[in-house]
Amino acid sequence: MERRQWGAGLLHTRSGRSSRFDRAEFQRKWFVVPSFFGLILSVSIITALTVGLGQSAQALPSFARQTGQPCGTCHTDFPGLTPFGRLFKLNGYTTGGGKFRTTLFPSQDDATNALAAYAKKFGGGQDSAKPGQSDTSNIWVPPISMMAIVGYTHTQADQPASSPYKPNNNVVVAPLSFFYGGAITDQVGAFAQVTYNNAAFGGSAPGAFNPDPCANCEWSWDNIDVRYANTGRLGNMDVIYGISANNNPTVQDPWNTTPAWGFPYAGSTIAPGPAAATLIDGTYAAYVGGVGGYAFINNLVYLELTGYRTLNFKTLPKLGLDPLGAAPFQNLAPYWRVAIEPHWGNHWLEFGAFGIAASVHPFTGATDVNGFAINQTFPQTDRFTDVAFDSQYQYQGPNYWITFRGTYIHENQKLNASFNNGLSANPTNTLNTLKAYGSFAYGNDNRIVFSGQYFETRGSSDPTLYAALNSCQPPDTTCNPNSNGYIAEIAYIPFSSSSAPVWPWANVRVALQYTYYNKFDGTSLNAHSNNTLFLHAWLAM
Amino acid sequence: MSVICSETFQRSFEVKGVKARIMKLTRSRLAILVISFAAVFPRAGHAESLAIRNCTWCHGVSAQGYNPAPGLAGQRREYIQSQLRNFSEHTRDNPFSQLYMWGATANLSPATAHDLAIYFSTLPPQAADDGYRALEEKGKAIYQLGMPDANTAACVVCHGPNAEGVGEIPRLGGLAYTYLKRRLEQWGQGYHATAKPPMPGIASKLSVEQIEALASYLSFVK
Amino acid sequence: MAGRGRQHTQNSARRGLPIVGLQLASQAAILTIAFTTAGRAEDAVSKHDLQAKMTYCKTCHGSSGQGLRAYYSIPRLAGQQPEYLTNQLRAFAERRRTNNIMFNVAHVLTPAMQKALVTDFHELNPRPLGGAPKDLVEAGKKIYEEGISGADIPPCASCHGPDAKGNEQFPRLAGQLHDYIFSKLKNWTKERGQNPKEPDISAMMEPIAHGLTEPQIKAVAAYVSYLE
Amino acid sequence: MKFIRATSQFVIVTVVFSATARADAVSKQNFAAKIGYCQDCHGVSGQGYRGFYPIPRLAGQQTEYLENQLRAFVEHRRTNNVMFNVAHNLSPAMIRALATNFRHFNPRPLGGAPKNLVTAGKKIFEDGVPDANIVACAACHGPDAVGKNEFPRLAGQIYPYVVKTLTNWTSERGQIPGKPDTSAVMQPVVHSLTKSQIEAVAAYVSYLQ
Repeated sequence: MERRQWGAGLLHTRSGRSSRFDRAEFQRKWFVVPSFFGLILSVSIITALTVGLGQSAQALPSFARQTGQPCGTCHTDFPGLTPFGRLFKLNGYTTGGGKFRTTLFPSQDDATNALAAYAKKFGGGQDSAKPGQSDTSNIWVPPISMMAIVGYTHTQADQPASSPYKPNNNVVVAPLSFFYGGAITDQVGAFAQVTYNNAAFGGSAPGAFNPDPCANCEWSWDNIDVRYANTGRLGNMDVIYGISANNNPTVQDPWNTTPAWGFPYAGSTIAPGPAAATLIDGTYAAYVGGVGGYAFINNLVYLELTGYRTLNFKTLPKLGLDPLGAAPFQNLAPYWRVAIEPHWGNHWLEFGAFGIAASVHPFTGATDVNGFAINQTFPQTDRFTDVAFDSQYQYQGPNYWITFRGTYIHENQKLNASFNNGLSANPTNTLNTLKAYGSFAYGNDNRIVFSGQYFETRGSSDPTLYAALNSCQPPDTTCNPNSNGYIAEIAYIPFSSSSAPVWPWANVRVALQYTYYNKFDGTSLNAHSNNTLFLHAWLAM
Repeated sequence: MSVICSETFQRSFEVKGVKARIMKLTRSRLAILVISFAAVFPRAGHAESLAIRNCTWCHGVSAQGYNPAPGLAGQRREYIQSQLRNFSEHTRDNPFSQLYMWGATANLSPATAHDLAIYFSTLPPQAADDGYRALEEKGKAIYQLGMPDANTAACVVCHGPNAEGVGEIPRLGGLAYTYLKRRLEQWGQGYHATAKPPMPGIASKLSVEQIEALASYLSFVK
Repeated sequence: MAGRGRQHTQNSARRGLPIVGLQLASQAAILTIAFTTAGRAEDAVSKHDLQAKMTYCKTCHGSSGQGLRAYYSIPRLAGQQPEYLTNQLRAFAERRRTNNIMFNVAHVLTPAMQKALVTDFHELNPRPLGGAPKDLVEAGKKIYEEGISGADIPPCASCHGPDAKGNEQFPRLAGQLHDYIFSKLKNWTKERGQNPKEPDISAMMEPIAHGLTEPQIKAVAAYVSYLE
Repeated sequence: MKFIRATSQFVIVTVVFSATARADAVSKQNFAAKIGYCQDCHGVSGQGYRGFYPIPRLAGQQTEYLENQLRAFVEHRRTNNVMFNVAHNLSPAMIRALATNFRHFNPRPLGGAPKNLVTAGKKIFEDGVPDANIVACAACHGPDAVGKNEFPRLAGQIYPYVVKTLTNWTSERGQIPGKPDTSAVMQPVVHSLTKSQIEAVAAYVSYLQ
């Protein structure tokens, strides 16, 4: 479930904050199978490997093992969430009921005895069933899962060749992730992801960061969300509340209208993408750490407040990230989230708002004696204030889900530092992104998902800031970050139900995704050349 | 809780001219946040066993139901037990039963099922109140007196005057309109056919309007 | 099917009786009160006990002792000779006449209670249930009054009286249920005189019952069943 | 399952149908539907059902008794608004046909009554309780409680139903003082029966095949 954009190390391909580093230069293939046949081969190897594992798995396999529920319970357009999926997340990934116990430190025994005592007291116990085998004795399985996306990327026009990739039609296995997903104790659970990526940062180019401490460390930590969650009563209203520690603003959000878990869920790591993105749109994914509290009151009102801080320069490489990837915050950046989700019959309608405000010290770009960038930032700060409005409508039919989502993010940039140090032409900029998405997921057992999205980024033009963009190459001088286009995807999930042979040990999501650019990085001039066809198999064990 | 968006958040502090205190406040806010949450929401008052939370995950924190999951609070103990058995034996084969409950009960030990049944049966039920008021009267007539000319038996005879059920016969009072409607329709479609008579027979005689009226009436029964 | 038909009409007839029965019962009650207050100061049988016991007997013998066609056809007691009733109760208690239900009833009755009961029932005189085939009445009357010379069956009237009201130990037959009479005469020896060591008066009827043919029994039964 | 029930119903219907010579305007088709209607509550073979209210066994019941009860419901002499609603639009022919229909069933009794009461129940049933002026039930209901004509069959009747009926006899039956009916016979009996005696007798009859 990784957002491919920051899987590519320094510069997340979907959009770059500072575009000073050329993406292709940092590509390094992990293993590339030259032809289409290769894709089939690798898919079959991996599937054979997993089937051999015996029982079957799915959703985040460790969740399936923990809950015993098929994919369809929590996911509509996988990994998009159903209301129950959201409740599972809000309950801190701790609820279970499946064949396997994944909790590290279960307080299971005394809880079960408490239930039994309660039952004896109230039930009168005339027909108390024989004390059979209690649930704690089922096999303990470490809540470890892994996932790999084997993707074939074809762009309409050839991209500039960058070893080890061919200009076009590459087959890449990226990212490859390992997860810890499940309950740690009865009240605390985690969703932690570590990703191996073939687009490692570092290299010989001048101005690049000296990778010396971990020359080819291509492992990096990815979405992490560790939660304490509990339920309680506020007056006569039920409340699910908890505290979440995470490293990516909106990764902890239950709805898929927020950037961290927004569509497209999987994209090609080597395909081109619009450079500009708002701060909350994944720019600081994995570069920050935050702790916050949330509450979901009466299954209706969701409130959350989290404070984020950027990690310091030294720890970032240890976590496999290029410290120059995102500029440090001045102090705590508050993130807030408010949402209301009326639910009637089989309909769920959510609408809400979220936002973040951060003061950022941009890097000066100075290099040391042998040309490697050093940790130096401007004294002034750029003030980014994001405010976003989102809405989602979900309808559950007998064996299908219909989902519509809309997200509008408005970013207000006060670029005091960048403007005064010649990094941007205007003192203030705005950047808005709009996403409108719809999907139809059919079939409880094996599921077919048709989804489509319109995306648009529009912002004020800034010749200095957006100098590298297509719209700033003469004769075009508009230098604006505007791009828009469509993404369509058809996905098929064969082993979605518990009757499947491989459930709950492994699953695969085969998808064909086509991205069509109407306008790319400010111009529609050969924007079509970036249209990408991405056929991928998403394997999860 | 007013919608705090970052600009107003920013301006309100500057307006009060307490810029210096922002730093201290923001750093301490985290602390306030943590304490306030833990204090405000008292625990549910009894050992919240994980087995219970496996159910309240979907059936609602106080098991009042969260469609498509029906309310469990106040349901008859023997009914919960027999349905859990039906789920694990796959005899209750309605679509959502298959999707959600077969997996949920695959590893449920009889002892836990028995204790859970008692626990939920002791919770006070709240009416879902989500039916159509206009149909309530018609539904009540069908429930209390049945429809002799349509040969439809009166539900009150088995389910009781306040639809509280008895023994293995379920409580219907207060359940959600959509759930009741779906279940009644599915009886007619032949799901859960191996259930003991008379339900399959009775429900299959009900027309759509009668089902909607019944479901509406029952959703308001306290 | 025909049988059921007759049953049906009688059934509706019977429904009318309870009203009559209720009034009669209350009259009987008053009578007994009058009776006891009129100085028959034997050992005291409290009015309440008597009343309860009377209701108890009437549950099966009909609300005014007119008899009841339940699983068994239960005989009419109204107007029965007190001495006969007492003999029968004693026969039940001593198992000379075998009927499990009546044994249970009889063996707890104190002599005083027995006396009060039989007196009460003697006073009752509801209309007979009837229901016997009318065409047999004529033949029945002939047998009742003249007996059957060929089979040396004496006329019934000789002992039971011309109007079949019976006297002292000879039972009243008037108004008795015809099916009851029929089943008793048919199996006379199966129920009565069961204690060979103590022959009782029932032995007298034994040759007669034995001698009568079924049609003759039906005829006599039909005849007496309509007598008021 | 549904198909078998339908065919068996049809078979019974034809048997019954030919038997009730006088069953005039009762079309075979809506008779079968009406039988299904009774079976929905009284059980597929009329064995009775323990709903919220215990629903009596009709299998093997005396036809005349059933007819009387249906008429009693219609005339409100016996008050039960569900049964009134069921019976009030039944034609006399249909009532007769229905009453006859259940005569032929003889499923195993549901049982489930406390076994330890059976012996005491048998004694009361057969001998009555003379000193408490309780009549022997066998007198009217017959030694094996199959009943006769307007005297109902008790054999196999479900335990909670017998207990409920005997306990509040006067609150449901003989509700029109002006028009007493056969239920009046039982009034003195139920009046003197104690709770434990009722349960004993009910337990005893509920196991009779």
